[in-house]
Parts: sequence; C-alpha cells; structure tokens
Amino acid sequence: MNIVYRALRILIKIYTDIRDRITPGWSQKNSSRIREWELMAYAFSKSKIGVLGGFMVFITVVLAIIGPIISWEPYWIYKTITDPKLMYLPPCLPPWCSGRPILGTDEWGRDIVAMSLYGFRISFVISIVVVFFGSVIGIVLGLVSGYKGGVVDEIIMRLTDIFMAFPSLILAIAFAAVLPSRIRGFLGENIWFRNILSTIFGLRPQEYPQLAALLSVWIAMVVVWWPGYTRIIRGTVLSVREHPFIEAAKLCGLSTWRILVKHILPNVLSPVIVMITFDMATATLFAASLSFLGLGPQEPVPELGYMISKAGRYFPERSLHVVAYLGLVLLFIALGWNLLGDALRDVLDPRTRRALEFREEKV
Amino acid sequence: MQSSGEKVVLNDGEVLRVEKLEVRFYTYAGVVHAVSNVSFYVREGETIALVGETGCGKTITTRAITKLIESPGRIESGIALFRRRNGQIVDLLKLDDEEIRKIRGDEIAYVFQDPSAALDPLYTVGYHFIETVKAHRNNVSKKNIIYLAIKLLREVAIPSPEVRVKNYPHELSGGMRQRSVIAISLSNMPKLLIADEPTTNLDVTIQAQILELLQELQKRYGMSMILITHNLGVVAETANRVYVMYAGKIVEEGNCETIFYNSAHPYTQLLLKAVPNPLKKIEKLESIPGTVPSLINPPPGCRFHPRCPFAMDICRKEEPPKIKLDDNHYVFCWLYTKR
Amino acid sequence: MGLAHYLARRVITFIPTLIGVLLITYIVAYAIPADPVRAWVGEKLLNREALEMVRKKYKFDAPWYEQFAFFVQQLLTGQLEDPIRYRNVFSEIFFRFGITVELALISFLFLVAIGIPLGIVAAMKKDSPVDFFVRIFALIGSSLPSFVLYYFLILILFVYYRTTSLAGIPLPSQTCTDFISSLPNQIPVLGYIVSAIGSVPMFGAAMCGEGGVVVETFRRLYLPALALALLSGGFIARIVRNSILDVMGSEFILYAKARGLSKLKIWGHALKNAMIPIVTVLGLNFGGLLSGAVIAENVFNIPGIGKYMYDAITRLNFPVIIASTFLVALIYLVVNFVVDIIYAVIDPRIRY
Amino acid sequence: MSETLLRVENLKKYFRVRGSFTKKVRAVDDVSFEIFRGTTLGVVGESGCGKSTLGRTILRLIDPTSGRIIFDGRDVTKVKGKALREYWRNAQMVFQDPHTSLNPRMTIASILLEPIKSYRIYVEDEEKFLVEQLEMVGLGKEHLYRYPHELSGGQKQRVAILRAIIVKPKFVVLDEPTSALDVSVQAQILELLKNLQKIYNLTYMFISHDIAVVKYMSDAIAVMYLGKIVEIGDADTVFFNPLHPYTKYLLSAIPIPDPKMARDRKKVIIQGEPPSPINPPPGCRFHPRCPFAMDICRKEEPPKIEVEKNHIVACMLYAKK
Repeated sequence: MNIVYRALRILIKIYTDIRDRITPGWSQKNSSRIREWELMAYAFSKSKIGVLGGFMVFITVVLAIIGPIISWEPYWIYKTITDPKLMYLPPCLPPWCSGRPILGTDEWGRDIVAMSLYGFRISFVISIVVVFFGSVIGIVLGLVSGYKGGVVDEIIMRLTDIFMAFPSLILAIAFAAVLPSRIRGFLGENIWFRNILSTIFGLRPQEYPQLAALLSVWIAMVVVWWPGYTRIIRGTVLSVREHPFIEAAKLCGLSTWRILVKHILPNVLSPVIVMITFDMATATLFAASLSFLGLGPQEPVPELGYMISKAGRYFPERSLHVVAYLGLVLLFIALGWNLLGDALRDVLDPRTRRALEFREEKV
Repeated sequence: MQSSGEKVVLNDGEVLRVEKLEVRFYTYAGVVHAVSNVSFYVREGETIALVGETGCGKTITTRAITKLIESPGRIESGIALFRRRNGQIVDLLKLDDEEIRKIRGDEIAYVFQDPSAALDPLYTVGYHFIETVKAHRNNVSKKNIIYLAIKLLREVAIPSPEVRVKNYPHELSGGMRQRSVIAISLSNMPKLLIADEPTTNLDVTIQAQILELLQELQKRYGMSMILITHNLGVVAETANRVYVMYAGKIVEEGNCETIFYNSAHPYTQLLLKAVPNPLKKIEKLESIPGTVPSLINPPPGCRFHPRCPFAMDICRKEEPPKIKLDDNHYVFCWLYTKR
Repeated sequence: MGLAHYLARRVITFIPTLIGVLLITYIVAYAIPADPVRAWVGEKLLNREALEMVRKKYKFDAPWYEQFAFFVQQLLTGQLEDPIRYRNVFSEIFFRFGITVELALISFLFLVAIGIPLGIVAAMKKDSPVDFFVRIFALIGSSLPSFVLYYFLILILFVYYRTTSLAGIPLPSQTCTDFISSLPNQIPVLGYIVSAIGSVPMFGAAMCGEGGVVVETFRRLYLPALALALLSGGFIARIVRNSILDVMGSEFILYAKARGLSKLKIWGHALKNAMIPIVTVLGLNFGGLLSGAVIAENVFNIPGIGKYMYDAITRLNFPVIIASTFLVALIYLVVNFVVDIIYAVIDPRIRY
Repeated sequence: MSETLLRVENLKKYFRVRGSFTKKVRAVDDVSFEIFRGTTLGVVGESGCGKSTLGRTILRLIDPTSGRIIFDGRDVTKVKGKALREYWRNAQMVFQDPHTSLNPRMTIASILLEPIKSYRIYVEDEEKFLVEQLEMVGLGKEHLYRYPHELSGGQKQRVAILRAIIVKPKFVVLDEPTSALDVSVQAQILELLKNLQKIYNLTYMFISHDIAVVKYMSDAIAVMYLGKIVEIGDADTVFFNPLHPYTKYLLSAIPIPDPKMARDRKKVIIQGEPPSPINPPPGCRFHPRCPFAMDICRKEEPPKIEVEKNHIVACMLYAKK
C-alpha cells in the first residue's frame, strides 16, 4: 500500500465519520459510494503524473493561502529609490554573498522570491474565481439549453456562438481596458467591498485602483470563459437526456428542476471536474497574459505576468533571472493543474474503476 | 504451443479442424479465460452453428482462427488446420502475419454483426469491393471488379446494383448494408464464411431474407459456413451441426435435430426450455437460475455447476470429460460417465 | 444538390452570429465607457466646440439605436475613419492583416509538421516512450506562459546566434505593389481575387518573382511561428493520437483486417477517418492564429492585426477596435465555413 | 371480458423533420384500440414502425398531435400538472435497456425511493419496505445500497420493473423489456412480469419486435406497420388466423426453435424493406410490398374492418364490395 493511497483513505474515513455522526447509518447506506471513492483514490495513487500534479497543486494552494502572510518583504517599498544599486541583483548563494536575496531582486530592489509569494495568492484567487463563475454560468446555461431544447436552446447557442467568434484574448483585453474606470469609482465609494477585496488578494486597501484593475480582469475573463462550459455541458446533457432514466424520472413525477439537479447534473459532472482542473491552468496563464499586456494591476502590485513584462524591458542583460524564476513559478502552477487534470480524466472514467474493482476481487 | 501428444489430422471432406483452442485476455482487471479447450470441425459445404449467450466466447473463437485477436488478447495454444484451395493443409495459428493476411478475406471471409459499422463511411460500396479483391489479386482491373461487384450485389438481391456500387454506406438501409457486406465478403469466393450474428440487428422480415440468402449462396458456391448466434430459432432454421458454448467452453455438440430433440447437457436443455416457441402452447417458460460467471475467475470443475440443478460433488472439482453419446453427439458432463 | 444546400444553410446560421458580434462590439466600444469622445480626443482637445463636432459626427446626440444603425452603416460601407490618425481604418487593417496571414501560415506549417507525425507515431506505438513524450510535451506546452517561451527563444536564437531579426517586415518593391493593386482593373473578376491574395506581402513578392523577399520573410517570421507552434504542437499530437486510436478500435477497421487488407491500407482508412476531429482542431487553431497572436506580435514586434488591435484598445481608439474585431470575427466565421467545406469533402455523410 | 382500462382513439403523433416545414414523420398515424383491465396487449412491428412512440405518447412522455387517450374513464390527452402526475401515478413504464434506464449515480435504494417520495406514499420503515419489495422481484437486502453497475443485466431489469410497480400503478407499458437480455434471463423476466400481473391485477401493453415473446405474454395482439395498426385481435386469433398480408409475412419470418417445424413450414419471404415514414406511400402503406395489391390499395386508405368479434384488420381484401 502506498502513502498517497493511505492518506486519501484517511481523508475519506474522516469524511464518512462526520457524515455518520450527523446521520447514523450513513456509511452503511453509502458503502458502494465509499468503495467507489476508495477505488478512485487507489487509481489516482497509481498514477505517477497525477500524484506529482496533486503535490504541485497542493503546494500552489498552500502558498496561495499563506504566501502574503509569510512573505518577508512588503511589496510597497521601492528600495531602489534610496539605494539604486539594489536594482536587478543577480542570484547569489549565501556562502558567497550572504544577506542578499538568494534569487536576486527586481527593478525596485525587492526580493523576487518574496514578491512571488504575493503573486501566488493573486493568480490563484483570479483563476479560481474566474473558473468558478465561468463554470457556474456555463453549467446553468448548458443544462437549460441542452434539456429544454427548442427556442431557448437556439438563443443560448447563438449567444455562445457570438462570444466564441471573438478571439478570447482580444475580447478580454477590450473588457479589461474599458472596465477599470467604472470599477475604480465603485471601489472608491464602497470601502467595505474594497477591504474585503484587498484581504482576498493579500494586498493593501490603498491599492484600490489596482484592485479595480484586478476586478476588471475577473469580469473580462468570466465574460470570455462561460461559453466553453456551456458548449461542453450542453453536448453532454444532450446525450444524457436521451437515456431512459430521465423518462423514468418524469414518470416518477419529478419536476424539471429536480430532474436537472438530481439526474442530469451528477451525470455531467465528471467531464466538468476535469475541465475545471485544466482550466485552472489556462486561467492562471490567461490572467498573467492580460497583465503582461499591461491590462492588469500596475505598480506596486507584484502580479507575476506584470513583473515579467517589466523585467522583459531589461531582458536578457539584467533581468534574465527574474524572467526565468517568475516564468518557472507560472509553469509550476499551470503544470500542476494540468498534470492533475490529465490524471483525473483517467481516474474519473468509470471504466478504470470497473477494471480495478475486478482486480480487488481477485486479491 | 501444443502439448498433447496425439497428432491432429484433417479428415477427408473437412475444411477446418480446430483442436484445443485456448484464448486469454490479459486485462488490467485480470486474466480473462475467454476460450478454453475448444475443439470443433467444419465439413465441406456444411453449416455449423456456435450457440451461446453473450460473452460465452463464440465470437472470440472464430476470430482466433484467423488470428484477429488483438492485444490484450492472446492465443495461448491450439491447432487450426485448414485445407486451402490448392489442397495444401496449413495450421492457421502458425502462419505469420503476411501469410494469414492472404487467407483472410480470400479463403476465409467474415460477416459481422453490425452492418452499419462494418463499412468505412468515407468510401463507396464499390471501393470496398475493389480493396478486397486487390488485396488478394492485384492483377484484376478496377473495371472488372466493379462488374463483379454489380453481379454480386444483384445476387444478394439489391435493387439497381449499378447505382448502389457508387453509393456511400450511409445512403443504404440497414438490410441493404448487411447484404452489401455479404456480397463484399463473397467477392473472392471464400471456402469458409464466418457469419457472426449476421441478423441480430435486423428486423425479422429482413432477417428471414438474409438467412435465406445465405443458405442459397452457400449451396451455389459450395461454401462452408460457421454461423454464430444466440437465437435458437435461427439455428433450427439453418444449421447442420450445432456446438453449444457456455462460459468459454463447448458443452455439447451434435446434429441440429439431436441438439433440439435429444439434448443431453443440462444447460442445453434449460436453454431450449427458456425460449418460447410461438407454434406451441406454453404454460410456463423454464428459466436458468443465477447469472453467467466471470471468466476472470471461472468456477472450478464444470463451469455450469453453480447454476446446474443436477450438480454433484465431482462437478465442483473436476472438469467434465468429453463423452460420446452417439454418432456426432458429444457432451461434456459428469452425468453421462459410466461408473 | 446536397453540398450547396448544406453550405447555404451554414451561411444562413452565421448571420445572427454576425449581428450579435456587431452588437457586442458596439457595447464594448460605445456603451461601457462614460464618454468615448473624450477618450479619443484625449485631454489635449478640451475645446468644447470641437468635442461637440465630433459628437455630432458620430451621432452621440442621437438615441442608441440610431447610433447603432449609423455605426453599422459606416462599418459595412467601409467608411470608418481612424480618429487618431485620420486614415481609413480598413486600408490600414488590410495591410496588417496580410502580415498576420504570413505569420499564421508559417506557424501553421510548423504546427502540422510537428503535431501530425508525432501524433501518428504515438498512436502506432501506444504506451511507448514516444507516447509518453507526446503526453508530456502536450502538458508542458499548455502550461508554459507563452511570453516566457518567447523571451527565451529570442535569447537563444536572436541574442546568442543572430539567426533572425526583430525589426521591420520584408515587403515587395513599390512597383510590385502597384502592379498587384492594379490587377482588378486589368482582369475582371479573377483580378480581385489575385490582388487580394497578392496583398499578403509574401505572396505578392512571389507573384512578382521577388524571391529574396519571400526568403527574408521566412527568416524574419520563423521564430515567432515556431514558438507558437511549439505551444500547441503537443496538444495537436495528442488529438491526432487519440482520434487515430479511436478509429483503430472501430468495427470497420476490424472488418478491413478480416478482408485481408494490407497494413498500409488499414492505416489509410484509419487516417482518413481520424482527419475529421483533427481538421476541427486545426481549423480552430488556424482561426486563432489569423485573429492575431497578440502577445507574440507584441513581443516579436510584428505589426500584425493582433498588435494593431491591442494598440487600439489600449488607446481606446474605438473605430479601429470595432472594425478590427468585426473583421476578426468575420474571419473566424469564414474559417469555420472552410472547415465545414473540408468536412463535406472528407465525409460524404455531412453532405446530407 | 371485463371493463376497459385504456382506450385510445385516433391517436396521431407527427414529428417535424429538422430543416423542413412541410415534411413530417408520421410515427403514429390514426391508431385506435382498447385494453381491458388485467390483460396484456402485445404490440409487434419492425423497427421504425412507431410502436415505441405509441407507448410513449400514451404515457404522455410525448405530446400527441391529435386523438384522445382515455384512461380509467378520464380523458388524459391534455392533462397537465397535478392531473398528469396523478395519471403517471397509475401508468408506468419499463424500458428496453436496463443499463441506461437506471441512473448510474444513484443507489438502488434511492432509485426506488424516488417514486415513493414523489407520490407521497406513506411507508412506515423505508428499509424494511424496500427489502420486502426487492424480495418480491427476486432480489435481496444485499442489493439495496448497490449501484446499478454492480448488478447484472437481469437484476437491473428487475429493479427497473420494481420501480415501475412500486407505486402500485394500474397500467404498465413494457417497451421491449427483454430484448437487451440473454435468453436464459429473458425467461426469468417474462415469468416475473406474469407473476406480478397476477398479484396486482396489472394491465400491460407489451411492445416488442419478437413475436414469439409477444405471443407468449399477450391476450391480444396489435400488429403495426409504418405508424398504423394493420391488424388487431385476440392473440391466438391473430397468430393462427392472420388476415392482413403483412401479418402473414411477419409470422412466417419468425425463426422457430424447432428444426422439424422450421424446415417443414411453408415459408413466404417478403421482399423489400419498409419505406421511410417521412413519405409513406399513398393508400395502403403496405401496397408496394404486397403481392395482393389492387388498384384501390394504391389510392385509398383501407378501412378498419371487424372481420369477426374482436378481430379488426385494415385491408381492402376484406372490404365488402
């Protein structure tokens, strides 16, 4: 038995214990489901790619949560104003040059490792919010469109067609360019909202013009994100809808809403989960691209894409280490999600589980 | 590959003799013993039927003959002697890829269950004929193949065959597609036709047409035929001899009438009672309790013993021997051993 | 006539999409910003009268539907003017689009050359090291921040080895350009088509026999093209592999084997059938390339449509934004349409 | 015979063909019949003849184009909302493929509880009740919390049957309930259905393409061809004294599991295939394949003729001249 499997088993055990305490007999009634989870956990633990991806994602999430807290340098202090020599210090290991940031500094003389800790939080928050809203909107529209059919379907599909006719980056750039001025005014008036937002992003409330830019990146990305989900969900719903168990549910007198939630949604969820995992990577890179193009937050916010674009101006003579390190950070985040998604695609495939089940019987 | 000492020979008048065929699938889930110790033979011009329920190994048996089994499947052992057109006798399982390719589609042809999936949707019906003939006789001109195609399509009762050769598969109805597949399979005048559930997806009236057609073509060309089916009605209508399979093994073999009127194996008997005969008044259908076992861990001894009403102790432990009851009538069952 | 009927029906479904695209561009460009006129004219022109004039000119004093109608009319008649440069937007766009086409084509060549053979090999040798490599290549390709890859390719192939240049775009000589733009007057219908093709600098140069320009163009653009292709090459290879494996598992391949067809023939069947999903993905990809690789064009300093749009958006140059997004959406639809035609050619089932 | 439970009058269901305003698929075209309480009506026909659509239209899973459905004395053709639920409470369905008719994400218990909860049937001890019910269809407690994929095809079909009858309906449409199953399992399921019918005095509409099975299950048989019922009558009458040429062909085409009977039998094989229901031939729909076709068959629709009591045939051959 391997460690990953054991850890996942413990997690499942904790969950079932909690459920058992709430409703006695739960685990007995759901023994098949728990078994299925355990098989999934086993299949996952057997996938090297998946375990590696899971580990990377775990680190990403942990750093995103604690990053701004453990970061040892405030991002809002421009050190080079007092000491211009600190600008773009190259990487250097302690025995040779102690007291200097190991991986060097950026334009403002800030330790790039400390800055990237803020970056983890920002990019994680953006991608999770975008993927969450994008998928929720997409799922709802996709479910309705696929199940209802007829005029509703036609309208929703034309709408997704329209949004998909734009290159997503261009559309997002357009939204991200025109939105901030409005949002800035809004944030200026609603101090409580500004405070919440700054806490989420791990930034100071004073940065509200930058928060406005971040918020407009959110909105711009959500606008271009949902159609993909709608398409996929609709396609899956169309095939699930043909299954007689939907007709059987109608005959059981269930309402349309209950059929959608209880019978269709659970059956389209697996491809959605895989897609969400992959999209966490895509959204991370997309957001970084927007800020790389200067449409996200500006100084002093240490957003990864923006920092790379700044360093790009001195590339490669002075800033090779900055571009390389921050590029690796982005690669790390995106690769983690992609590896995880690639493994989940296999793990969530019922065929894999069936096969494992047979094997278990043999053992 | 072959362990048993006795020599297998192809008797006069036999086209194919398969002896002790063993096929396993090495899946993620475990080793599937799909076909175990299967032996049968086919005479010139006769139709044998392999009968059995889903997953009993009848399809895999016939695919193994021409080595159409793919990874994770593997032919473990066995002999398949085949008399070629030129009189030469070969063991099909020992041929290399190129030699077996030359026999497939030329001397041994297949018709599969699903006619809508058997034809490549991107090519016309005529192109399938051209390919099939060219794969074996490269010197025939395309024009002549199309003539042949039209002739064969006419023989399988397709109206206006001149038009149909130019059609794509999706432009034909299900029945017509199956006729086309049969015609394509016949395009090299095979000695042996293997029809794998050729009518399962078709309507009864079309099924009747296709069965009649197959019988007629068989007579005309003197082909031998292996018919795979789960439909006992189809067996009764067409087969000369019958092999009943259960869970990867043959349980009984005999002439068609022997199997229907004097069946010996409990499985065959129960199976016959489970099928309603519309011409008879039936009060109650007999049913076989339980379900087909998994072939990953097949039951020890006789594979039917968990569902058999007459199961004895020995059935649970030892494999039943092949017992001769009559000419051409063999059964694998402990009930018939003399003690 | 099945094919014509089918294609006509597809064209009709594009119309509502196009109208929707117009509406959305209108909303982005006019409705969201508080005062587009102020945004265009900038802070330097605070003259009230001038502002009013511009406002009148673009019908900002009229209700929104009149504005919209005016805007559509201007767009469709090609009269839109760049309010910053005082030039006709369309002639500017066409020039830049030609460059984007060059980049897209070269990149597409790389993509096909990388993706398809890799995919085929991975499918032939399933679960082999090659297959694993393709999987990893695809995953890394889709995880790499594109701009970082661009920087490092520049570092290696430009800074260290000087195999390419990052300035300017090779263009055919003036006489050649004049010749091509005069073509519609010389040959009636065909002339327009040839002239349109010739407006892509590389093609124009080839038509006039200026081979040096073509070679120069390749030298100038191969780096961004390769970079773009590297990012999605693995992904394409994965798609190719999966669709081939799907087809290889199908019944008609088994039947082809049962008919005794040779390995080569069987692969022929598999490849042709696998083309259908591959064409979709390649088509989408090409459509994406044609609509301008914004980041690549910015980093590699290529004056294509993507960079033009990006500049316009950041300067809030709305007429340019509108015209170019409209054009790009139109191209997307055209590419879709071409993919449909290719489908219909490959797959006889579609024609009905 | 006893009273009528279901009466269908001139039921029609036309589907629009995608991309066309004028073309229509006449899936069910002017169908009338009645089913008596506690009996089984078998509906046979080849694929595409509209037998499945007929079953779904009667259950209002598809809305009929015209005609009337009278169930238990009430017109249910257009009922909605509560009344429709009330109808469904009494009229259920069992589907062809048990692999797709049970939601793969729900346990057997939750599948079976769904109709009970939805129709607010009071059950003292849910688990005990479900186990009793499962035992009645030959399953047991050990299946209660399983997922469908952990059951065999036959077991799944038992669950599907139980889901249909657990609310004690009066009428069940059985849409090819055994055609996805193996022969040995088919017999088990058919026996189960017969037993349940006896216990609960159920009324069945048994749809199948397998005439042998229909014959075994039914009291009356309706033969469908291209959306129309061409012949209807008592099972034995239709089977041993078929009148419509199509019925005759259909019967002669069934393979008989008895070599002597099969080979001695005079076989008449009908040529050609059913035409598309989009453009059905004018007049009698069977005339292009019918060897007895007369001029009038090509022009006029055949009337429904009651040749003897409870035996109706739609064929010009039996029209009084």
